[in-house]
Amino acid sequence: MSILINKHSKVLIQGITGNEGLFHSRQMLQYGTQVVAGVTPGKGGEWVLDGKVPIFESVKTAIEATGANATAIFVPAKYAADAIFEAVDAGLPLIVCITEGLPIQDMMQVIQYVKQSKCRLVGPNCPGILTPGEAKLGIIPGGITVPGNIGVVSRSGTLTYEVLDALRKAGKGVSTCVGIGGDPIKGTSFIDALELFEADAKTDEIVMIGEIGGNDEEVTAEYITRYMTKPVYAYVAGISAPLGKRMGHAGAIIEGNVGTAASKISALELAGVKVAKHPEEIIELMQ
Amino acid sequence: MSILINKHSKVLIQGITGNEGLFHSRQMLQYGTQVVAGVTPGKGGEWVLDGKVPIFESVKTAIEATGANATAIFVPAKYAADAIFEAVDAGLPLIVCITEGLPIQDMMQVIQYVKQSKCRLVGPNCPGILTPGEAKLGIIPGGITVPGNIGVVSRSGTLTYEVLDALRKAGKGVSTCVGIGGDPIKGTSFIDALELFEADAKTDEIVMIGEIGGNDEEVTAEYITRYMTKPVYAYVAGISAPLGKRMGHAGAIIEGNVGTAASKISALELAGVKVAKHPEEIIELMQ
Amino acid sequence: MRLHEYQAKQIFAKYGIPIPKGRIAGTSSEVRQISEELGGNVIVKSQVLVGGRGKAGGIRLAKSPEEAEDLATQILGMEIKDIPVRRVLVEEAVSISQEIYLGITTDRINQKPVLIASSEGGMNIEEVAQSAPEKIARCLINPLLGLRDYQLRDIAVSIDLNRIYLKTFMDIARSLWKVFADCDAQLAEVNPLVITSEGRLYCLDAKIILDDNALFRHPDLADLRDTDGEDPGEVTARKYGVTFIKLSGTIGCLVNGAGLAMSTMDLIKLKGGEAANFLDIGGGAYAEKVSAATKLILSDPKVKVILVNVFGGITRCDEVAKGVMDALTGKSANLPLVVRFVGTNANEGYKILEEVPYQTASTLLEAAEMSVNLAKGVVSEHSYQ
Amino acid sequence: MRLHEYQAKQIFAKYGIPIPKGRIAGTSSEVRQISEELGGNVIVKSQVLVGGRGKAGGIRLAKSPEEAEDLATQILGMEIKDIPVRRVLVEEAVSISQEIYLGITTDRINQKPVLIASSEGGMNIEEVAQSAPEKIARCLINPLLGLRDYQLRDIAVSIDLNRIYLKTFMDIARSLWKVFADCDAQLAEVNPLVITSEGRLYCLDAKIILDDNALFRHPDLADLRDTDGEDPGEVTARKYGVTFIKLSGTIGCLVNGAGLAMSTMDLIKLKGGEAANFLDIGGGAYAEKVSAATKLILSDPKVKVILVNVFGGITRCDEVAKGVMDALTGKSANLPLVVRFVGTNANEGYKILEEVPYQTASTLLEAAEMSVNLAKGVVSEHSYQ
Repeated sequence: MSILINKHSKVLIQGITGNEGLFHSRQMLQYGTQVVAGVTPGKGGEWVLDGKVPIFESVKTAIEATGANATAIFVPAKYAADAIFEAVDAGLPLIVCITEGLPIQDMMQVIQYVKQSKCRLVGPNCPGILTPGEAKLGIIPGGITVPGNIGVVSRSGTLTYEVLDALRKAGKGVSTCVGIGGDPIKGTSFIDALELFEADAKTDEIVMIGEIGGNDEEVTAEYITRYMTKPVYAYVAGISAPLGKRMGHAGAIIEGNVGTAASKISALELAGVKVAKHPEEIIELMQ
Repeated sequence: MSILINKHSKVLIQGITGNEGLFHSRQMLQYGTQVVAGVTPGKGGEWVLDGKVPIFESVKTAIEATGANATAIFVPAKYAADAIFEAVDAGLPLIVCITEGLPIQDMMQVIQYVKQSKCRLVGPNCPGILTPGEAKLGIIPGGITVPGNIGVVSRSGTLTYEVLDALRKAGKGVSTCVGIGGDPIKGTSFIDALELFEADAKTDEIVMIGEIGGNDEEVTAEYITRYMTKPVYAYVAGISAPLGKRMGHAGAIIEGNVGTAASKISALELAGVKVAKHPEEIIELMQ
Repeated sequence: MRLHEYQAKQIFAKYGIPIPKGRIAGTSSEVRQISEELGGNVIVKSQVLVGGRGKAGGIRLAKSPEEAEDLATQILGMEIKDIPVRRVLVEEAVSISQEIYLGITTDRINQKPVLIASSEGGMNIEEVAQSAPEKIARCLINPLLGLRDYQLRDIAVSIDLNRIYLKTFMDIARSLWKVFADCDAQLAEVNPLVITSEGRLYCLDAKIILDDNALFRHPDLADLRDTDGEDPGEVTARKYGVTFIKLSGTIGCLVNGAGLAMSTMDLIKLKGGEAANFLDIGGGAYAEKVSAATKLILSDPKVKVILVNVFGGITRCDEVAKGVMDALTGKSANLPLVVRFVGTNANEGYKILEEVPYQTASTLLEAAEMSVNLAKGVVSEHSYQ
Repeated sequence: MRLHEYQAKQIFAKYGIPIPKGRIAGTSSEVRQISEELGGNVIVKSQVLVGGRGKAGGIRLAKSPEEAEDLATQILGMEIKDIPVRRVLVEEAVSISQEIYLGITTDRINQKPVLIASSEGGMNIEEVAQSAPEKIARCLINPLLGLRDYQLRDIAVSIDLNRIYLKTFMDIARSLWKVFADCDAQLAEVNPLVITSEGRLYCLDAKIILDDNALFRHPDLADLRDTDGEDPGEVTARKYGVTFIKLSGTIGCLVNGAGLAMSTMDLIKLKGGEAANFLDIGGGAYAEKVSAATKLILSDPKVKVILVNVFGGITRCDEVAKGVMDALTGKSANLPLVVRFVGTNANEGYKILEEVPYQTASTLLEAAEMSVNLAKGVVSEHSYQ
């Protein structure tokens, strides 16, 4: 088992003919993911990736033809909200938006709309989801992790890869890794992911990687105290970040006195979470 | 039993200090309805109806203070959509909008919003609901009907009173009478009401009063064929109405070839509904 | 409330929908001048609020300013379906390579706005719906979300739009949605949306119907109302807040409530007569309103009988009676009056009317029957003098 | 992106929010003239994009055109928090009877816009939230539905607004919501919204922060950007699409990914050093971008060590190496270089860098430690010439 995606997932790529979309679709396919369709308006009827993946005009027609049940969105930020609305209206159970730089008001509308649907949105501005040995939806490099019993959830991209790499080097594998993204307004929260990991038979321990900005980690700490039975380990980036500056991610900003790493770390520690001082220390804490 | 309202319903009146609101609140109270609160912004803290009903600034505060679980809206058309949104956001299970003349785009937004909530909207542009001997929410005159086992649902106002009056004169009583209103876009449909009557132990027979415009009656006929076990009698007004003219009710218009009385009558008859040629004939059909 | 083509086009233009160059004119010399400005090749279109202008000869092509002036002289003297043509729209003629239908209206069943498009533009969309339903593409619009681009792309594919026009088509459709939403329209229609032989898109004919209930939000649009095509009685009725619809029969009806008013008409027909009008005085009407309503009935020379049918609830029968009396007083008309009062203050109402002769009916059916008989000349014992 | 007060007020005025009469000026003689036009009693407000203008003496009252000119001369020569004052806003002085706070921003927790109001206007709302939280009223706005009137009435009651001002207050708040939504604002704030002793409402100070991600929809607003208060490096970085934030340390960092870049800074600090910057070259960065980014680091005279930390995925380490080499080539700087490449084309990357001396680190911690030691002067065997 795993969460969100596995080898049976039938994946659709919105924006498959863009540079990023095409490159990562190939990677997903090579990883063993069932990439069954792409959507690029105006290119319906063509095939990409050595004739393996058909392109459709719309998400709806792609689903009708291929039975796709998950999508990864690579379309430019300007059009990404529309792509999400299209996926929601087509009823896709899992929508992963890789695109970075979506306007925040677009995202607030999207979230409100998604909430009223039965779809789950992950992201935007996220590396996606990877279930080692089974499938990947997004841009997490496949080679840096192996199947195992650790669930990983993170607001970051490359920092997550560091952790996956360190886990692998320490002989530790991962059930599923979920990048929830670095935006302030996003579809899936730490809590959503923890809830899934808690219910997943394959996952025994969870690593969460937070960062400054907002109070997701604080809220998650409360949730952990009340609902989590599996051990959670954490790392929070940005302890040395200055106030009032947006640290690359749109959501990584300390505003007023909200969003400091210190606050997050102390909340998590209060909830019994072992918090590492640097990414590689997570391995030591897990021994 | 009965549907939607009964003697335990705690009723709130939005727009209680207007002429219509005040007049009908008194009527409801005199009928025995528990009118527990009124809402008129700017008049919170005052009392009306001989000091029996307190006024609040907002629906939320009224509910908190009185436990109201239904509302009748008498505010002018210009503000009525806002009043409905307020009631929905306050979580009132039953919202009856008496007001006539709401812009159709307001109503489309309202309907979309209500659908995502747990509230039921009846109306707008409707006479409301009356459960004889128990309570009334709206403007149906109390004296013209008595308790009994006939459920009545209607798109009309005074025409419904005709039918209630005729039933009473023929010694027949009513479980609940629901006026769903004469607008093209409305909260509760014939089908919604029929579903409730079908499940109501007190209701044995149903009278529905339709009119030209749209195809509610045709759609309802299909529903009756598939789901109704209780006998349904009908009358449809407007057999002599000209094409393309809005007959008083915003929804009562034959557009193209859609909405004719003939189409509705034949659909209902096909569904086994006995359709009266004039209102009083309903009584004869029921014998 | 329906707008004229030129009014709709002005609104469309404000929202960036491309329309042909042109102007409105009230005289043939103006038409000549506009035609000269536009280079001679123009179309002269009568501006009246009815369909079938083309068939009636109200839309004509001119190849020169002189011809335009001649045609305008003819058109400006016409009546189309009894409506005098007071203005014509003069526009540059464009060469059409394709005609598309694009419209937004309200879908009653789904309770949402619906965008409708078809590759068969230029025709009545209802006719296309019957003759070639597969040529029509529809998409529902979530009223809280608005029209989304992906929906427009789907629509464009459905009507086989050449992709080179996609961007412009999407811009136009987005603008049309904005018009629909901003103006509280019940219909916003471009038919045809043409693709010219030069590959440009134009709105060649425009139709906007506004929601009367929303005009309070749009005083500027409300001012555009043209009552030329309306029955004068209906115009007067609107002023008094009653609903009056002129029909062709002989029995004038005054009723409270739209459903009951329709039913009254129906029963008159059932009994072999015909109503002269539909008239709903509304709930809680006061004497003044009723008086105005009664006068509307009296102003119809075809009326032979007046039927007053009121089920008193909020509406008080005595108040209605006062209004009727007020309208009848001083009139020398000799129309029989049938009155049925039920409910609130019915007896008081009957009493007020005692100054004039009338018949009473206890049921709706009886009232209808009585009126029909009176209209047929079966004069009863009472007769109004 | 934050707008100046005068820019925000111009937008507010366009949306019907009442603002005091006034104009923007760049010279003290202009200020004198505006002051004369406004009748002498004016307020002269420095336009710089930082808080604390009042405390710094950048906002002054003048009782005559002469005084206004004098004050303007002073203010226009000032620097506030290192930012030169280039423009002042000159406005008529109003007599204040009450100050209200009114703002709309994004609520991250609820993922919705939130309207915040307080009877304690004129102060920093965060301070009010701490000192008197009961004086703050909040209401969440459904982004698909917009701000509703009933919510505004509730808010008005919560802040004890005198009912005679309700209509105007609601108009202003509705307009503020329109500004927030139409401009893709992250903050639209009127603080204070004053009630004058004559009972009129004015927006006395205005603040708008725009969502940088949405500027593509608002080219006119994007043009309003003033970079006076920004680090030149950050301005350059924006042009190249990399995120650069100037910090006060000595170790220049070049990292791919925001989280990893923060973590790199953190570990430097953990090891006793301090980063000179935060620099995220983004995913899939090409040599040109990396070169520009490296030059940003080199342009900081405080930098003693450069740390390149790249976890290759989409980003190829060789491409990064090329960019770094390009920036270093021809420079005579003598900065030690620590490089950590992991993942895609790491070895190729190391190879490209062989022309310059550098140290490699295998773990993040090691890279940080190495850089800190180098910055402290513990010179290693290789040293960059």
